[in-house]
Amino acid sequence: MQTESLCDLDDDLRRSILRHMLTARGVDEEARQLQKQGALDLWLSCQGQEAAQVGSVLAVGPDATVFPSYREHAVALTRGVTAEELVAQWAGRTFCGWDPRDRRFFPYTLVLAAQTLHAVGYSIGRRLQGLDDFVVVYVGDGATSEGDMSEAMNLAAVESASVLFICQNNGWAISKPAAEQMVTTVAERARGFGIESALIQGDDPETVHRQCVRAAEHVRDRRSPYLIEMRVGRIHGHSTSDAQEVYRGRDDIARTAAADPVLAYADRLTGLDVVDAEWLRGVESQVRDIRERLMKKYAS
Amino acid sequence: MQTESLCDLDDDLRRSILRHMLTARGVDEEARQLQKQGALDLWLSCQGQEAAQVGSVLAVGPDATVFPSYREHAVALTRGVTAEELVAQWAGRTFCGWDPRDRRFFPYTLVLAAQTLHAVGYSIGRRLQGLDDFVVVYVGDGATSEGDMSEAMNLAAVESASVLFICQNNGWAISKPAAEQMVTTVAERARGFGIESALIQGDDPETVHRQCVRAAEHVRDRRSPYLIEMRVGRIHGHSTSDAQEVYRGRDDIARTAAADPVLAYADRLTGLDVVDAEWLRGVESQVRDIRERLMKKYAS
Amino acid sequence: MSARRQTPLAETINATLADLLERDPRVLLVGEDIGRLGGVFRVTRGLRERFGRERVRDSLLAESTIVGHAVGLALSGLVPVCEIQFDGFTYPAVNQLVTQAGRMVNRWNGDLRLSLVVRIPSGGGVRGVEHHSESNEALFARVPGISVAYPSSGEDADQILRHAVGMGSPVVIYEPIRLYWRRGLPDRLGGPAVPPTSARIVRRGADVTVATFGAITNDVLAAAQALSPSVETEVVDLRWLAPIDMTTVLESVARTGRLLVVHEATKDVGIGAEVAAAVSESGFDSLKCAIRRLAPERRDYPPADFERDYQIGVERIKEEVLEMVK
Amino acid sequence: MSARRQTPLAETINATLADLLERDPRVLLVGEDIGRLGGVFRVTRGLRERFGRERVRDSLLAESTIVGHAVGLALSGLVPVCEIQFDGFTYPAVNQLVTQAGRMVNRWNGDLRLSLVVRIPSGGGVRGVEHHSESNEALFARVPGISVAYPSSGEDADQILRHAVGMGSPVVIYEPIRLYWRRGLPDRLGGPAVPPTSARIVRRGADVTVATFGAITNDVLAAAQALSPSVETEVVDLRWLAPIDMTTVLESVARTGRLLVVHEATKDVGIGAEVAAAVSESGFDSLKCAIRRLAPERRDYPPADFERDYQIGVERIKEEVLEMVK
Ligand SMILES: Cc1ncc(C[n+]2csc(CCOP(=O)(O)OP(=O)(O)O)c2C)c(N)n1
Ligand SMILES: Cc1ncc(C[n+]2csc(CCOP(=O)(O)OP(=O)(O)O)c2C)c(N)n1
Ligand SMILES: [Mg+2]
Ligand SMILES: [Mg+2]
Repeated sequence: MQTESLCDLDDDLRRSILRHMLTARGVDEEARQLQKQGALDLWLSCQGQEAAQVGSVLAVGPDATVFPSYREHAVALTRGVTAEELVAQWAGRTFCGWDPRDRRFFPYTLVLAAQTLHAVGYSIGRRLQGLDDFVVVYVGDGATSEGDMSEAMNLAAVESASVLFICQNNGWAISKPAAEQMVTTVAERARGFGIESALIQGDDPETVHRQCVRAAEHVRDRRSPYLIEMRVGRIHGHSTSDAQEVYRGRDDIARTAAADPVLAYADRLTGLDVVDAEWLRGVESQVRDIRERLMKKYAS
Repeated sequence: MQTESLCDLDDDLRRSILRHMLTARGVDEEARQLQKQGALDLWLSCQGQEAAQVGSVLAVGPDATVFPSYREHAVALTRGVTAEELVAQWAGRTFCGWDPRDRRFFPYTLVLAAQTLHAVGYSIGRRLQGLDDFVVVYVGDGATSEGDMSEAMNLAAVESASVLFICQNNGWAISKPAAEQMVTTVAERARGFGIESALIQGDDPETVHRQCVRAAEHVRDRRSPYLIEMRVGRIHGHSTSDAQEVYRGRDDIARTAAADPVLAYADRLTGLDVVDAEWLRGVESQVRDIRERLMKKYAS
Repeated sequence: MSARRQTPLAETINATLADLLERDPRVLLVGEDIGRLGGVFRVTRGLRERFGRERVRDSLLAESTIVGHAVGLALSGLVPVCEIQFDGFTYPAVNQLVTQAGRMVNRWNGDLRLSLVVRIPSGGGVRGVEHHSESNEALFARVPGISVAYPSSGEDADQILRHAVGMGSPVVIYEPIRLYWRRGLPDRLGGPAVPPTSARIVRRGADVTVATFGAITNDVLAAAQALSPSVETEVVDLRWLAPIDMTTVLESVARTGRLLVVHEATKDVGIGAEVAAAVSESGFDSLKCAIRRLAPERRDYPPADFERDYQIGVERIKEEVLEMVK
Repeated sequence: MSARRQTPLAETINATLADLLERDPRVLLVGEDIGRLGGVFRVTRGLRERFGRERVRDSLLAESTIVGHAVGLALSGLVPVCEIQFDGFTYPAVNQLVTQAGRMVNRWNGDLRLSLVVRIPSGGGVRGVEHHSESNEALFARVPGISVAYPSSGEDADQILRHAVGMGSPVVIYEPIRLYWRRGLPDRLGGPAVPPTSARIVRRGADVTVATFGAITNDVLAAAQALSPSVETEVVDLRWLAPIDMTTVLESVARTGRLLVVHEATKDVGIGAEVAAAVSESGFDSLKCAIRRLAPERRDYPPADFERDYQIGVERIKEEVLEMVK
């Protein structure tokens, strides 16, 4: 497992990362509220995965086309999908609330791992047309058991496709622990197919950013795939319909909540004087506005 | 790649191996003839793969249940499936000409890689019932690209199922070279899933036997899966409907024919005085009888 | 609409599964999240605690694995009862079901019992997100080696499950999600169907036959009740979609002279097509008017906000019946 | 039976594919063994040599990969024309076709053109081994987002392929294996269908309408010819199975008053069910007698030695038509 000391990110970027993390957290909180009030049918929280999501999507830059799974809300928001656009799907209004082309952020795919093959095909298709072929695809730990994931890794390896696979291993596929889903790691599995890979902790956005910058360089320079597996925490249940207390230990739930990457990063940047109370209040007020707009649109 | 010097097989076993290889070759030749005459609709020759097949099936012993793909004719015959039973399917008379339970050799599966999941499930089911759970499953190089193969490896690893995967890599999936089907080896891929593995040359039945004995011991002792990838040659086209000259180099075809494992082993045992001309004539005459019975049953 | 206080469907299925596990050591359950969690619909709750993790197995997240390895379990002599989490996630398992499970007995020249049941929660009406409201029963109904059932009540689910585990060939059972925990469903006529593979006349009536199945059966019953006594509707709950008990349907149409088929899946090449075609072939002379099918037109199940337009409601069933007796 | 010396179906498709590759740089072919080998039926032979391995792509041996990555190719603006090697090997691709390709345009709120064609050699009658003689067109015909065609002649295959690549939504095209290299097929009426998605009346007759498609169309034509002039059969080649051009069928039945549907796939919940049901709904008043379906009963396609009993031959078609006009 690779981790590194903090060194190379400038403070603007750090503040940007934190702002996106706080925004995602706020939107996620609001969505959970809205679901409780019956305004949304379902919500799959991304809480605990903000560092992994914001760090990775900022690292790959705005040009990479992103094929998400369905929990990449922080990626979506960072890419400019508005909160209203994001939750439209969970309010039962549409299958995709945003313009996928415009944001280079494609629709959520609810059939697990199906998007991995689309991503590889898209990259091959772009390369064949002489266009930028760098593609990022997100997948969960549980979804890697589906045949499509293995097929996509093999295809990417054989075609040397410019695809960065990002597996957010949050330790659970609904109630199934990742350790019972596989005996190795997704990163090792990728190497078995001939894809270079790294396994990292996904709770520090700077580590994530750095590793993803490097991974993206690998993909772009060598025009070959790469897989990053990020260990993240799932703070809430699988979805708002899921009571994780049924199958998950209290301690584990408490430990995950305590290791909240958003709070940790806010504390860290405060301690480093990269942000101060005023800056935080500013972001808080922006987030409050976003939440209010969201509530107004959906709670009515 | 692991190979070893000849040391531990006794001469009876060696003769038995050679006899089975010669029998398989004779039946395969006869089947090709019958197909030319229109008595069979199709034949998928196993010529070039006899060492791998006979060596492996003798190594795992008669109790292991075998889930074949569709080209394991030498395995079938060695397990006691008669030539007539074997070709019935290719004459369009049945989907399976033998008694699968009796021979512990299950029906051929023509949908690629589907049998890998059956094999793992069967082993798990036997273990749950407290029965001998050692299972062998054969698969081709091309078939490993199907999602089912990866799913089966992951399942076997997670359940620590007593399954020996045997991949006969004959270099081709119809017209697609194995090198374009994957960038690593099947053996490496297995390790990515947490399955120990070996890549060996499949042209010497004694190497095969030795490695498979060891692999079977691993499976039985540790009650965990193992994968052996065997490099073999495909002497003829994919099937009698396939003209391999269209896509395969003359040299490669000639080289494969020249490296015939059956001739090589007969020569070797002759050179070592393990067999002599009389013994060979005896086997030849037995094979002639088998071919005649086969011809009589199908050519009429 | 009369309504008894029934045991909800999910509870009945849970009890039936428990009883099957209890009586037959060969039975085991396999599916995503069915153990620790008790299933996303809580249909299997408590079973892992009671029967252990070996017999109530939280499977890997891979539907081809679930069915594919269940074929192996069945070959070894066990009786796996699999669960697919939602109808919309059945497709990765289609290859193993259609080309393997469904053909295995035949491949063994009939000398094999392959007892394998796949339970699939199905249907919409619960504001599901994409893929969570599907009805793909027609997909398997056309496959010769697979039997398909779609019970609409606890009593039927119980009978069908018990029968299915003993059939020696694969059975896919669809379970209507929106009935899992509903109480107060309309009353039905009579007791369990005889034989267990037959359709069931759940309401008698002389004017029109409505053949239906699944959750919508209750809407048909509600419509029938509302139309009575001016129009008396006979309601046939098909229960089995492959093979279909056409005898019961044809006998009913012989009495009423009119046939309406109602289902939740889209109309094209659906179960309604089969029933209508079979009656137009074998019951033509008893028909007083054109057969009708009432089912969603050819389009994807929409986002939840639009599912009311998509779903066939009680009103549309009433209108359709009234049109037919006009 | 009259017989011109026609270009075999496989050659026509080869020429059409070549022309499509020639005219439109976005078109590319993907499939197992289609390049080096030219396909197991030699339908794509010479195309790799002519257009290069980037445009005539020997895919990995994985059907989910073929269709799944083709969805990505199509999203990138290309027009992939995939080949599945045999109908029986379609199932691993069902998930990508049904839940992905078929729903993608809708998922993008209609703001997407997803041009993706899947060619599937289909049907029996050539003594194929297990899985090599299937006919699973009904599987996709019921899926809203997928169009399904089943041409039975070179002319139709050409027209349908050209139309399919421009539809902006996925199309599955079944190709009858046993016609690939056959010459001397019965003559047909008229020229290409207008519009390209319509059915085609390939023989005129006043007594009975036979709706059919695929290789068996030629058997129907042969039967019709043999029965003439005592019975005059009108033959409708459906050509498209989803959506079905029911207008042409209904107009024909309005003239003849009798409908027989013939197909090679098993009868249950098949295309014949849909056609029969639709006519029993909308053409009831013009029917002089019961509708009939002629198709194999619910059982697996058998080993080659038994396929004659399974296949519907010219004789059985004649008998069935004669029964109807009795
Ligand atoms: C093919 C398929 N099977 C089952 C499901 C139901 N399902 C939705 S999410 C989920 C768990 C996914 O776990 P993981 O991939 O780890 O992602 P996470 O939810 O933890 O982000 C399951 C089983 C599905 N959506 N698709
Ligand atoms: C699912 C599936 N797809 C395609 C085919 C057609 N097919 C039969 S054999 C074959 C090549 C298999 O190659 P490999 O696995 O290497 O085995 P080999 O024939 O070389 O022994 C193909 C493509 C099939 N049988 N099943
Ligand atoms: Mg997870
Ligand atoms: Mg091979």
